[in-house]
Amino acid sequence: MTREITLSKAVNEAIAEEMRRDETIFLIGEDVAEAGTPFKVLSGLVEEFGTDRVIDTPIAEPGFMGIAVGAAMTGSRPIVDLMFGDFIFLVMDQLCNQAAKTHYMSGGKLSVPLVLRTNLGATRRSAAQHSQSLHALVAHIPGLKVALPSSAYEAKGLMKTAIRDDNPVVIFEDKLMYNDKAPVPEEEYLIPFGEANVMRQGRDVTLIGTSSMVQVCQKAAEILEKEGISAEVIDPRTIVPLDEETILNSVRKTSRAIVVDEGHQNFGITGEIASRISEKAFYHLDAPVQRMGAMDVPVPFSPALEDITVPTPEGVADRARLICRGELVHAA
Amino acid sequence: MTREITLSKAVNEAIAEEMRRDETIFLIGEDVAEAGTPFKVLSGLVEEFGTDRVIDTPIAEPGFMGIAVGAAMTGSRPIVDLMFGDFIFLVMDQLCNQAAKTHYMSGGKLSVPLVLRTNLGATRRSAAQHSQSLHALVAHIPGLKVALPSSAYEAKGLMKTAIRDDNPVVIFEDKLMYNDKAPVPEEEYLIPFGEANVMRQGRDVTLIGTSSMVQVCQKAAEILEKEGISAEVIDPRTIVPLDEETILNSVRKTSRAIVVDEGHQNFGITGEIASRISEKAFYHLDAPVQRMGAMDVPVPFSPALEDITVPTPEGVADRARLICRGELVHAA
Amino acid sequence: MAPKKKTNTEDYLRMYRQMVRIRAFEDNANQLYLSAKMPGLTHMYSGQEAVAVGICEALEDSDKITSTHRGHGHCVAKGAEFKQMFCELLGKEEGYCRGKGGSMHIADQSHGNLGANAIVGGSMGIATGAALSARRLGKKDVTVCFFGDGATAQGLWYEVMNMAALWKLPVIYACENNGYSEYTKTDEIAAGSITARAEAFGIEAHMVDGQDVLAVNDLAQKLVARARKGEGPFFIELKTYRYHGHHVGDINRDYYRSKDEESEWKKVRDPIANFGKWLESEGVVTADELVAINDEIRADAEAAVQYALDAGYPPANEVDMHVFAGVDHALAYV
Amino acid sequence: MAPKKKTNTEDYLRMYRQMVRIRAFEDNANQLYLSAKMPGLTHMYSGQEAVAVGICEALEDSDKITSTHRGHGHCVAKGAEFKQMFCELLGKEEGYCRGKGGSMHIADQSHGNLGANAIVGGSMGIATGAALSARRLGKKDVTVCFFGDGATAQGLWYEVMNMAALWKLPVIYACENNGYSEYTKTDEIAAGSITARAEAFGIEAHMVDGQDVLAVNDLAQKLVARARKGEGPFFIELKTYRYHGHHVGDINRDYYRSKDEESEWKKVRDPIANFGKWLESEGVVTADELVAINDEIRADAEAAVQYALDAGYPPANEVDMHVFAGVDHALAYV
Ligand SMILES: Cc1ncc(C[n+]2csc(CCOP(=O)(O)OP(=O)(O)O)c2C)c(N)n1
Ligand SMILES: Cc1ncc(C[n+]2csc(CCOP(=O)(O)OP(=O)(O)O)c2C)c(N)n1
Ligand SMILES: [Mg+2]
Ligand SMILES: [Mg+2]
Repeated sequence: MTREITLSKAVNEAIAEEMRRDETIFLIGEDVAEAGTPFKVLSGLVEEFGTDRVIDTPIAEPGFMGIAVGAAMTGSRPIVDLMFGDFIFLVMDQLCNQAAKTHYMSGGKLSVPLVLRTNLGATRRSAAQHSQSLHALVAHIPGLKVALPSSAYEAKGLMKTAIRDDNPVVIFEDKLMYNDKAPVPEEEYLIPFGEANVMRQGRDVTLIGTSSMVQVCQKAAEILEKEGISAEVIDPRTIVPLDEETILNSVRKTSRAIVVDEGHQNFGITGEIASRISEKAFYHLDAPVQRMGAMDVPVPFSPALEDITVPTPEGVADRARLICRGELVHAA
Repeated sequence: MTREITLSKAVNEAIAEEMRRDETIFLIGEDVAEAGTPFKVLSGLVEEFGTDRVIDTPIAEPGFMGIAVGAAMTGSRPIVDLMFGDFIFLVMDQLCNQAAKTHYMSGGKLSVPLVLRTNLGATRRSAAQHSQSLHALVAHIPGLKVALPSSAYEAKGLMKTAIRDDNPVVIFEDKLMYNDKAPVPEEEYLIPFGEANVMRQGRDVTLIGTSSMVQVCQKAAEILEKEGISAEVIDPRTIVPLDEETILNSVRKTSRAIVVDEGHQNFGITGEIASRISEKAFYHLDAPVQRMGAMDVPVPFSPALEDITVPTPEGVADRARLICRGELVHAA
Repeated sequence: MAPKKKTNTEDYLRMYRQMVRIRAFEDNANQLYLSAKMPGLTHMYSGQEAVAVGICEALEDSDKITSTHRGHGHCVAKGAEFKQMFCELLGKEEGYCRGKGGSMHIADQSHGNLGANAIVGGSMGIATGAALSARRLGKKDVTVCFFGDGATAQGLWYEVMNMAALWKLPVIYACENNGYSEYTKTDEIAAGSITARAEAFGIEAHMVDGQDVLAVNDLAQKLVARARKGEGPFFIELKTYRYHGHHVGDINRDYYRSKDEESEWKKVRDPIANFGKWLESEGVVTADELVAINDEIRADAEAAVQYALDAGYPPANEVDMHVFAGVDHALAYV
Repeated sequence: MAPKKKTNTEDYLRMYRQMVRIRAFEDNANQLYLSAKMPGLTHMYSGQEAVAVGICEALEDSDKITSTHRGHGHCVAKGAEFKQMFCELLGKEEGYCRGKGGSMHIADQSHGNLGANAIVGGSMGIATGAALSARRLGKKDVTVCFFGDGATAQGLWYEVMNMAALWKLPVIYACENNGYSEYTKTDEIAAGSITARAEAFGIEAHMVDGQDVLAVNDLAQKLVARARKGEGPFFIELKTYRYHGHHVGDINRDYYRSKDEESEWKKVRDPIANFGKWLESEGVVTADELVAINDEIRADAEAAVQYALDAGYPPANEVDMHVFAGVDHALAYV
């Protein structure tokens, strides 16, 4: 049976189900227990699992990240709650020098099964240090898997897969989507990593959107449909591993692609995906692959400025129109 | 007059000259004073400038990075020495949440004129935590400039420009190149940011190499020349800002490009540059743009493994041959 | 409150006014939030006024402070104006940061406020660096680093205390211990003793009642003078209380602290009411004069709010300005 | 050295042997470097043997340790074999980490060594987490976190001490104070008192002579037993000395420490020589027996070196194995 639940509830359910299944799982982070996080995503868990498994920490991100790494190396499966994605800068050493490399450096003898759950997304008027989408940084580091759920359904299925994975997995939730509802089955399900979701079939252009940008691409596709442009929409769901085949097959069919992501455009996700398409579907392209990331500026506080830093459905539709009509091609 | 000096000496000279010119500059980091850093790059500076301007710190990277940010905001121009590029994970918060954003967040009222000098490069048998090339992470963050000197000449000119820049600049030196000599003028010179260097003219393929990979591209070009393939070699010198025009003009001429960088390939430098070329020189390309980054694995210690993780002249030449002969095109 | 000599009438009145200004600013900011006129959310300083004012009144204009997510109080106390502050809170072009920073990044370099910070503990290095810079450049400036009790958990503090102590920097670490880290009593997440942590680095540590503006100011004056002479660094733990929730949206807070506790602090230990009473009892002002001060400041604040509501947003082309100093528009540059 | 009862002959001899094994390992490693047979460089533990041995002899096999860049001593002391260690140092497939880790990442999970670490202080969280994990999973394991005096500057330590103290974790922080952080006397870069820093978090702190294996072992036994009962965490500062340079290539070190100082420590305070003398004087062994032990271990070490020199490198296709658990080859996966 499928009911509609919020993304927040989906994450909560995924964690609760897995914690019931496996005693070695515990949650650790700031205000995760009674407060259930500022976004209330974890509400109720401490009541069920106790403070031994839902652990409030001091405001010491590097510290509790390191603690999670050590716990993961010794039989536990910690889920680390990092309140804002922007704080990932604080845990980079423990995440990237320790967690990501331990399995390799030990020749496969030690492993670090942990989940780091955090968030991304701007336009919440939270300014430059609480609005970043920093998944590209993590995706660059070998040894880390990176999941980007785009709805409650994905949030639950990817979280459960992440918890069962024997590697460090970083999940970025879109903080503006916590209250968005989507159909989620009552029955247990997992979403395998590395399997993109073709959300919508189309002929003329492939829109590849991650996380918050999946909805943007869907809405752009609706706009375009009215104009007779048929857009295929793909959600990679995980960027490490990346389901290149599904993306390439789509672009080989549509001959055009736009990659849309809420991280900064430069040196980010869009360049990676666009360059793989440009290389591996070279002969199939009728137009240059388009990249639409967040503007390369720190996220401004002022609503008048913040809103223009992030791709919108209209913006994506505009770009699609241009490449479908060949207008951007001849400039290149 | 031009003499040959090592990259190490070039950095040392640049810093010494600037420190003589401007009293507000100081150096801060671990073992920078008497020891002159483990690589001996800063030898002699404490003797000239004293411990008030060449400051040995405890082993506290986040701490002295933060101190540098505050000093830069208040009239000083600190040069931070970070012993290994791998430690950048430890300073990410102070670098990316503070230094990079302060000018913007303050609406232009505060600025952070600091230089973070560190290094990159593998094949030194230093294993996974002392061998990374992490410049892509920094390049992704708006507000930071990123310089990648490829010889003693660039090291001096870019360092002097960095020190005079009113923004946070991160310079990654190639640690294997410290003892490599190159001609460096006695007279003062600066190398402006955002001006790529066309090291070698060619007709058939453009090799874009950064830092340590510039030499690799040069050697590949020599190999190719013997076989009648004429390669143009471009060193961007800074990746933020990136001299897109010089790269695009070259590719529009040669119709083929390979981007070579020592950072991990996935979600790194090569994707950014390749996707810009693919987009903006779309009609000029006779073959898919090739990317050659470091292998997407933690850097292994064993020499038997480490050497195969980094692009080599032969590897680059092989790839160039394939695209010049059209072999990779038809697969795509 | 210990009896004081009346020699300092002017100073006393300025401290009183500054505390009232902070309270008035916060009440208006809260109202802007509740009436959905403010973008995002914000953290109220109400209740902690004696800390910011007691310390900042001991500073010169050129002395520096670093501030926190709960930073309006520090900003006002260090000399900022209502108009530019409200403009900033509303994301308007005339704000201190042209609307780009907002509440959590408000900075006012003209009076030495190096900025609020949305990273807990994030400014501890900055403050220490400002002190190093002042010393190196031969300035006499002292820097005060404000942070909360929760921030003492951040490793950065220990790193910079070590360096500040080694190098005898003119920095004062001022921990506003309001008892809470967000929705958790800090006692539950802090082991041992906070003053002992500073002392372990050889830093002289003090505790003071953060609701008593004169006690705070006395101590601050002494330590600032000593820091200026090179006897720093120092640490002060100031016991205080925040009246509102962690942020303006934190309304239902029974699960982490009781209404009784809140009203006890407000009734018995309010820094403004108590100081007002003392000023009266010492004959420095009359009750009527206090009311007049309050009214005048409230009217000021409301006028500034209206000004800010009417003010313009930055134009769209500002969005890529100020990414880099010396670069007009970053998007044309990178 | 305080006189001891002779009841523990076996323990004494094992401690002596383990110290000699570390010294022999390091002498050979140094030789491999000097003869250009070792890739990269490495940090010698010689001089500090009594620390690793005194502590690890107080641990069970299932107890955990975390180690440092100067980690060979901890690895040997926690039960590792010469062959796999030398293979690791030479990047050979039979190494503990299949040659992928090398000297700075040597780990030996079979005996609870969670690994050396090339990030100074990088394992402080890991050790604390291992202790939390043991407690949560109902195991009785204690974790010892080894680190140097220089590492006490890292903020991470203060963050995890806070949590370890709050949660009473079975972790012992063991600071090997050899006086130097690379090429700098740690006194010049450490303010205040190191034990006071731990005590400020409510952690019981001890100081012990790190050259006296029995003193170290006595203290370690007591603290390990107490930590196992839930009375932890603890901190120990062990005063010791490294005989070689910071790393094998650090030959000219007059500028930061004197030859006199070095030879003083070697002559007067060598942990092996002194313990050997004591064993003789107590009648536990004869001088000849000690020589025999030494010879046997030296021969073992040399054989292991030869074995490792002859051993094979990992095949090229290993390069993208073990990036992810459960993924054969990462390049086919990402
Ligand atoms: C590095 C970091 N971690 C967590 C947060 C979220 N956060 C904001 S304020 C706060 C509590 C801070 O407590 P304290 O330092 O006592 O200041 P107070 O709010 O009491 O003034 C937390 C956890 C943050 N902004 N930055
Ligand atoms: C985070 C980090 N900073 C700096 C270094 C470089 N480094 C390696 S060992 C060392 C000195 C460590 O001193 P200490 O902790 O006393 O250990 P010892 O070498 O004396 O055993 C330094 C600075 C590093 N490896 N990691
Ligand atoms: Mg607080
Ligand atoms: Mg040491």
